[in-house]
Amino acid sequence: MAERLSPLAGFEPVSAESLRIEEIPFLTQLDVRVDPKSRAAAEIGLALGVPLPTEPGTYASGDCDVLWTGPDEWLVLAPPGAEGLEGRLREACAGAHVGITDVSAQRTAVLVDGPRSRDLLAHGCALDLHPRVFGPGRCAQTVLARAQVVLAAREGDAFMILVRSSFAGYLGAWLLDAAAEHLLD
Amino acid sequence: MTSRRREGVAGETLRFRYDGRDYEGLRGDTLAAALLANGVRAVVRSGGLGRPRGIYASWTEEPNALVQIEEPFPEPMLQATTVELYDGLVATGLGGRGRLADRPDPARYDAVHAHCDVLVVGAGPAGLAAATAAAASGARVILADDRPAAGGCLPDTGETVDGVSGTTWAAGMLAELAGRPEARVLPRTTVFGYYDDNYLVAVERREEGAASRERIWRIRARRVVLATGAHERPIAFAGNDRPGVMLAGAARAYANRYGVLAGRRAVVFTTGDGAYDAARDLAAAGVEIAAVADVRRDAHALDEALAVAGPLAGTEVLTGHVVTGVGSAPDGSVASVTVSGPSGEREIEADLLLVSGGWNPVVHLFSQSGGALRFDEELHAFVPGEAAQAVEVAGAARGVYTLAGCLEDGVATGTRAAEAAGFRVPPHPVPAAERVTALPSGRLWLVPADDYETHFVDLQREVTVADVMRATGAGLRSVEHVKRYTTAGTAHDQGKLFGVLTSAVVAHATGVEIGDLGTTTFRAPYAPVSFAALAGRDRGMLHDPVRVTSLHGWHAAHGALFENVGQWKRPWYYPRPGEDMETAVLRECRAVREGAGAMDASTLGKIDVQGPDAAEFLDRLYTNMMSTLKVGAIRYGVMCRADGMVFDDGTVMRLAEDRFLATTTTGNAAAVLDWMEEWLQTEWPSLRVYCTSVTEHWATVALAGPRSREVLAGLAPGLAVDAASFPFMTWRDAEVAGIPARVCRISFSGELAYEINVNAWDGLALWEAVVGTGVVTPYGTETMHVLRAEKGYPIIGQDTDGTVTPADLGMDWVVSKKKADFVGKRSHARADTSRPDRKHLVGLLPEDPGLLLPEGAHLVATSRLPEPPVRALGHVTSSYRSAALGRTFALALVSGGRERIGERLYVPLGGDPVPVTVTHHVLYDPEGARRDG
Amino acid sequence: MRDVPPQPERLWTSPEPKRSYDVVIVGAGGHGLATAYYLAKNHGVTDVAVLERGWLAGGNMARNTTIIRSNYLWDESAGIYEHALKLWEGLEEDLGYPLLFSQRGVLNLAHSLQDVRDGVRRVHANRLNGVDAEWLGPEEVKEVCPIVDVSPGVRYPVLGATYQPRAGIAKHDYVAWGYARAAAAMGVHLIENCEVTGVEVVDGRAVAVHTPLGRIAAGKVALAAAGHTSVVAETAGVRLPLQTHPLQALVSELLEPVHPTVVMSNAVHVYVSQAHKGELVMGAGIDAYNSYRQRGAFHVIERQMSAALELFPVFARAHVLRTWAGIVDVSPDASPIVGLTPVEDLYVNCGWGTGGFKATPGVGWCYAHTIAHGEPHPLAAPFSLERFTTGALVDEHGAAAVAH
Amino acid sequence: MLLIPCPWCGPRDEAEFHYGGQAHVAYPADPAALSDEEWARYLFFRDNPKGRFAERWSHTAGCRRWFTLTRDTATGVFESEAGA
Repeated sequence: MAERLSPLAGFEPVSAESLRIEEIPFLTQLDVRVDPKSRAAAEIGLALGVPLPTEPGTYASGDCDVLWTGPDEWLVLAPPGAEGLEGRLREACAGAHVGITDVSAQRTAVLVDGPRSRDLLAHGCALDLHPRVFGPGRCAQTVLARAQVVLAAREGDAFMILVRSSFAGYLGAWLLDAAAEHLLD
Repeated sequence: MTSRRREGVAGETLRFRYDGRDYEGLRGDTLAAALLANGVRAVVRSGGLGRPRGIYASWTEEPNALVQIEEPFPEPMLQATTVELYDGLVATGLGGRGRLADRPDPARYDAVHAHCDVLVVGAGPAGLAAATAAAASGARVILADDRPAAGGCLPDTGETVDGVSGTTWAAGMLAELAGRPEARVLPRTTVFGYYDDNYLVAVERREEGAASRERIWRIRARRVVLATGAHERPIAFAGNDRPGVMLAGAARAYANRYGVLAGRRAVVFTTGDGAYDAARDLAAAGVEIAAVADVRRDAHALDEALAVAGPLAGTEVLTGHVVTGVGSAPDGSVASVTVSGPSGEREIEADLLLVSGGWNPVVHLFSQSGGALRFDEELHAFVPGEAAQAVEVAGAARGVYTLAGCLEDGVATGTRAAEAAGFRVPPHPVPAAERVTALPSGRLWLVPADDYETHFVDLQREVTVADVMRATGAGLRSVEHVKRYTTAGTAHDQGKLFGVLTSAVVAHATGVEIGDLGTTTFRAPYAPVSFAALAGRDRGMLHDPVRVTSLHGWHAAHGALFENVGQWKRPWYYPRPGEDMETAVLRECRAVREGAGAMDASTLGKIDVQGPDAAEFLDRLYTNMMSTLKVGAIRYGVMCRADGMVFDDGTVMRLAEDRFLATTTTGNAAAVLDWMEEWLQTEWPSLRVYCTSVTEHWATVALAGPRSREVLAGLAPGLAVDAASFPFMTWRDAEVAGIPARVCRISFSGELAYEINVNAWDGLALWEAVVGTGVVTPYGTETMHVLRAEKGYPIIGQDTDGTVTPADLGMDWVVSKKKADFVGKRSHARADTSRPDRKHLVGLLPEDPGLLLPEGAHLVATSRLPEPPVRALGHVTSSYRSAALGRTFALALVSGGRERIGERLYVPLGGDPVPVTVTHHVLYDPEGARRDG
Repeated sequence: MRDVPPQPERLWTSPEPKRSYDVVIVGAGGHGLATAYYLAKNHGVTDVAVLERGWLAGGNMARNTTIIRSNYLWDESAGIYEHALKLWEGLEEDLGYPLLFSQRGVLNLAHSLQDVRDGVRRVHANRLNGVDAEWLGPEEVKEVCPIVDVSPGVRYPVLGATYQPRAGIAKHDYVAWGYARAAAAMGVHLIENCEVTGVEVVDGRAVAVHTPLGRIAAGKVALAAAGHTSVVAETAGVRLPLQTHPLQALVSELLEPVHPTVVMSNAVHVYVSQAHKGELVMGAGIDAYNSYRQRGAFHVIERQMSAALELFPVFARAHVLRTWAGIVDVSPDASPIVGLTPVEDLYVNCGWGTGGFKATPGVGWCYAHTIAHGEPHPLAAPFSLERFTTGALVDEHGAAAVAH
Repeated sequence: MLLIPCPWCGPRDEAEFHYGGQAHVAYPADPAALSDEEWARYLFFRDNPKGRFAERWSHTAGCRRWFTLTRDTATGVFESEAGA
């Protein structure tokens, strides 16, 4: 089979002391829709090894990350190549009313890390990313520059940005443009 | 010219050029300070009257000294009082209009979002006290100030705080804030807008060498403290526009902050005590104070006040006096001042006239926030009233004019703000300052005179009291009308200095109270902001996202020209060397009709619709029946808005009993998903359906043409591709070029065709495999448009415009008669939507087969055009040269078009209308014989 | 005061309202004033009061970007706007007032192939309607307006433009004052600070209006209250298909002439002209939500500037001096509603959305006719309230024209 | 820039939302049974008050949920209660 190509294949990662920006390509991503109070929700949680978080704007981590993206919607991020996951989830809640959709290539992930990461994101993100407000374990669907993104705060200064694949080139260019200032120091 | 710099003032020398002459100034000067230091008094000549004009104020309230920056890059209309001097500055005085550069601005601009518990606007005594008090609680504090250095008026007045100079104290406060990890100080940052929900915007003029020249701060604050100070108020008197007429506080600022004396011998014209402090400082600095004309009549009290004033001892104070005239030197500047009062009228030689008509609190931001203003009869000024947002006002901005009072007010306000935001402020000492008791101020807006032709109320617009009186004399009663009639307050300063005075003059002229009359509305921006700063980083390719598919790199590398479709870049056509568009498109069309072609169709919207009620849901949204679709099959569908007009179209494939994949047009992908969610969530919450966008998860390659089956067979040996095994409008999962794929047998060209969908990561590999067979020609959107038009397939948004029903498109077959309802059905029964003469989609064949009709051309019934207005019968929606038909053709929406098939109509194109024949809209292969190859 | 023509020594007086008038017009904006003027001039109806809740012409008349054009797509729209433009062409003389009417042309830019189709379509439609219209290629656009960036490298290149040479701008305040002065001179009462708080309806007929200054009886009541029309109509029990939104605009400092025409762009969303004194006058997008506040949101302005610099890079260092907002009443098909209502003797003129200024003389003419005759003027007839029931909309949304 | 209280995501900038106009306008149970006038009322006529207004918003750039809020169109202030 020919080589796969990620949306930011041509993106030159940024690696400075103050700031790191790089694509994390080919994650397995599933969109999960289910009534959080249903048995199916619990079964999906068991199959994932991570219960579906019900607090808005948070994510739970285990073998995979499960991000709350709506009151009955989650985005599951698993390592590349977890092709069997979708089937396992369907099996776990067979017959129940759930929506499980493979969206692996719908978005790509960009990791932004370093002491200037919040400064960089503040150029285009209206959310308050102060660690008191948006610390590790928090996630949000929001707008960064002129692209819709899913943003997740990792440990320390790291953020994971999930962006629609067609917007990735734009967002990459925007991040580089905005980062210029933060690499000078 | 001799230097007006005070002795002992030194610093780095900067060279600049003004109005063609070279000067030197000191680092830290504003252009205005440097000009005054060089003895330049008449800095501009007014545009209309040609009157020489000087520097009136010392900061953003300056109404007069406007300059055009010429070098390093042309910038129109800045205030000399706010331009920080730099080496190599070249500027000219502006009496009228500014000039834009004729070359692109090389500078960069950007924006930042910020959040805080307490935003303090203004780093004067009140603001610094508020910010330090609030920050002591651990609250997140932003202190924004429009000056390069903190301290507000302290460097102007030279007052002391806590026993040290005001500037030293201010530096100490900044150092304290620097030690607070949650505090941020933004110097050179003008908060210019106060919007809803405590959203304030500011512009930072960044230091030389910063990554951007100006930066917009978008600040969301839980609490706001406005410590924006007060502007000294001018007085309307004859000749009040002469160079050398200056606000008393401004002259004091030039003396104390910049070490520059604005004149040698001054007359002071005042309504209150403040001007005495200015006069005292100027006298101490060496300016001779010839006399003080004080409108107040209580001579005894004034003598008391003066007694403590060392440098002014012996100065003549003319109580109950006003300035009635200004004599001018040859350059137009002040040479003498005429004062009148109980002692009679006198002309006093002077080159400087210091004016102080009291103070106007800077209430602009408070008013923008929605807060009410009230007129304070003791202060003779508009002050903040009831707030409409989480905002408090501190210090001079609410009429507290003493330093001690401002410091106390600042600490109290900052503490309240932090506590209101949920923080506890530890006991915070109030900085100490000298307590002074001021005498009540007098009130004088306008010095009465026989004529008011040189009593100015707007210096840039050259509006006088006489003009205001003409306006009121014409019947105008509202300040807004007077503003519009006279243009007062519409210039660069937006009436910052003279606005309240203008209101007072209108009140005087119409016999009402100024408090009842009010002011014109305060609107953003507080100070002018450059377009470029507001545009920020959203310029050029970052103006709007460029959306691309996973195949984009290939298209670009193979010479495709691109079409903007919404935010997408889609390959338009792929010209070979030497080909123009027409040749390339005809070649691509021929390739598809005669061999095989491939197009990147990845931009089509794709929505995964799952759930037990998915079929029912789609039945309600599409005009046709989707629930009868068999698993493995595909159906074309149309959606209408509730008004019955076509909204979108696409195919729906049934993946399982409870799962469908719906495709949408490229431009409507998001709109259709939103549409589905809206109906599901707000109207039909009981339907068990989930919708998920998978548009970018898939790369889609359309493979079309009589040879497409053979191409697919070669790439997918495991797939039975014969027509019986893989019929039209079905789909199959298969490996294509070794890649897991979902292959659909659908056609938008009328040819045998497939759409191959793979994970977008594999899109390029698939495309290269397809094109790599050597028999497949890549084609773009233009060819796709031609091919579908030959088949009479409409493009939503091109052949429709939001006023077209499915029936208008000849698509009755796609509108279910069996369903009780679908969105839009009821509207089809309205009188207008069931008219027989509605516009129908038809084909057109120009009688000249080589004539390409312009898309958008109109159709009329007659070969000769009558005089306008001429009722058109319709218009051309699509028009192409067809390789397959060997001629041009068009699609058109024509009134009663289906009944006109065979008729001759005419298209006016400038000369005689050209004849065309109306045809059925399907012009190529109407029998559908080619669909199965 | 300079840069402005001399203003008349007398504009209008402020009479005490009478107890009764033949016609009470609600709203002394451009439309209300023009209607009063044509009622008096064309129909001899002079026992007219125009009641204004604030200061005369202080609503959208004082807040618009003064663009005048008639190059609308649909015949119905072209009819009334072209009628207006013809009146504009003689209005200074008619009113005896310097209106600074400047026929400097308007360009509507196209940035996509569909924009081009829509633009060409409009040009052809305009010509059949006797409206002057041309299609220009990018180079011709540059000839008309040299500062437009027509290079292919920008995000949304200019692919061409429609051009209406007879279009232009006028000084909004003077237009209102010209009508006010002329109407007052014919006996019309202009009454400011007199908010209509209710329309009194007896037996299905409008008989009076209520104001803080008292009840004022009226033979006919004609609404011309723009963004507030719904509120007033509601008091008469009339429900209108209107939504009220803020629309922002802004102005720069005075600049030497750089921009000789009017440029509008739907796709990039800019409309800009340079007024006679030299300031750039620019409109922003409509704020999305219903609001009666004359203020909008800042991000709309930021977006507007980004769009402006895409088209006009030379504007980079111009400065925004002032921003403001009007509140506009928008109908479902982005076309006006003019005519009769279910309440007898109650007339409406509303729904002009972002396009009311340019129509001022035309709508005043037709509305006055409608009021005087009790039946719609032929040019106003397509804009009846009934069209929402029959479905015969005049859909200027979907159609090519920018609605401003 | 309004700060709109999304019942799920908390307060967010107005730019993240899509406006849906008047709330509680139900799709008619049987459109075919309506007269043209009644159908027109459903299609085109909405309240437009100056004051309290129950309106729909969708958090399109966030959780994509529709919800109803009451806002004063004369002051811009949302009432604190929020219903899904």
